[in-house]
Amino acid sequence: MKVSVKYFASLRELIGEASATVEIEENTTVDALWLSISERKNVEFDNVMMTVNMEYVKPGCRLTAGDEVAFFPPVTGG
Amino acid sequence: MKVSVKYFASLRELIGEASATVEIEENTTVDALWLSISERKNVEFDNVMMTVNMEYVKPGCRLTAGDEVAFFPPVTGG
Amino acid sequence: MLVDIRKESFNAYQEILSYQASQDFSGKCGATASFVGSMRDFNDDRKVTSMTLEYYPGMTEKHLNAIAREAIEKWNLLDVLILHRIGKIKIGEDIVLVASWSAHRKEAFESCRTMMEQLKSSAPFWKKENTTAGSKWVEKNTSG
Amino acid sequence: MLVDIRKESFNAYQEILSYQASQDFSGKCGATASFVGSMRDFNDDRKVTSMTLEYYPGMTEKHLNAIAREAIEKWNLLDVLILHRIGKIKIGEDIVLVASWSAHRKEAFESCRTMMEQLKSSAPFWKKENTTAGSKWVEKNTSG
Repeated sequence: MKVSVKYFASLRELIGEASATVEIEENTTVDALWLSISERKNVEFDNVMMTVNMEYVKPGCRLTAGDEVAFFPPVTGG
Repeated sequence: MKVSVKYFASLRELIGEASATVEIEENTTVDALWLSISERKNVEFDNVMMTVNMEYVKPGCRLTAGDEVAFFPPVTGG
Repeated sequence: MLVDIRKESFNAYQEILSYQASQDFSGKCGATASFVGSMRDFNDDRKVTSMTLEYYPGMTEKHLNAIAREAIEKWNLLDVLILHRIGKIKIGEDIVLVASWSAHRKEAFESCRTMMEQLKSSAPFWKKENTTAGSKWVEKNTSG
Repeated sequence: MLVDIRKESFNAYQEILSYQASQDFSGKCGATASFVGSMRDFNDDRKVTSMTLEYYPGMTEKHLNAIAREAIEKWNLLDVLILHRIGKIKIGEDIVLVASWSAHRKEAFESCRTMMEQLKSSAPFWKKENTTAGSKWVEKNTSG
């Protein structure tokens, strides 16, 4: 199945792209997706924040076809 | 010795005047002054606040000639 | 630092704008916290039509200045603005403005709220509410 | 309730004035607390010349709207205004505005500060500081 992935800020720069469509197996968790992406891109990043469909999720959250997943560093607004 | 006395808000209305010059004995405390005024004016008032020369004082504060004493109800600004 | 007692009505945010325009906080100030108290048409369950605010000329100014100076020192603020109305106040008019300028937000928030609580509990002002059933002195401020 | 992301610079207090003029709080609102965060020319010990703010289109608006709605419900507020800059920000420009309108001061103060802390800890914005020594992402917000 396919999910869309977005990256922001320093993580976007490290990954080298702002978004991608990724093919994953069913029942993949969001942290497993991050692990495979970070290994493939050879990116090390502590404290990555994860959202699915614009809501913060725990690492074990299982993905569904068509989900919008985002990975980004700690937020620094305000 | 003489001190000047001011009254504010509901206490001013109960006393019937905004200020007065009062003759007191040396070493009179501010609460003794209030007791004599409230008895003379026949005014009962809980929670009277007291200042001497525009600073809040404790009841036992001793007065000095020329002091500006004020008695007023709890403040309600803001 | 500006502390002022106003007989005439004022617009709190216009006052902040004018005050900021007269100062040079730009680049140094990261955080401004402000509080505006305005005249409601009710208090507890009473319908209020207007209000008269009495003060203690001399002491009120002195007391508010002390509140502002102590806050600037305690929280290392860039500046403080305190305005308070006296006299007859109509529904919707601003009664009080307290604003703190700081490098950081924690100091701005804490100083603004503390100054407002100090003002409420100890600055010599007294409100008399005019209701459809007559006039009445407000006996006590609600705790913050 | 108004939550808005701004590409162009804004003046926070002018925005409060315009928003108030468009609403009818008069007589109901006794207390307004507001916080304005502005662009400083330093952070820790670095000299900063400008800043670029990135956000997550869609999620940022959704998240700020949730913060505002929950505050209105929790503190029974009359209204909330949240504005946040994105893009390139110059020294002295306003970055964020959070304002709460309430009948009472306790609710105004607490909701304003809580919304600001929630925004700082969870709203998807990222700052990149441009200094005389190059550009650098801010790694972490200071705690409030």
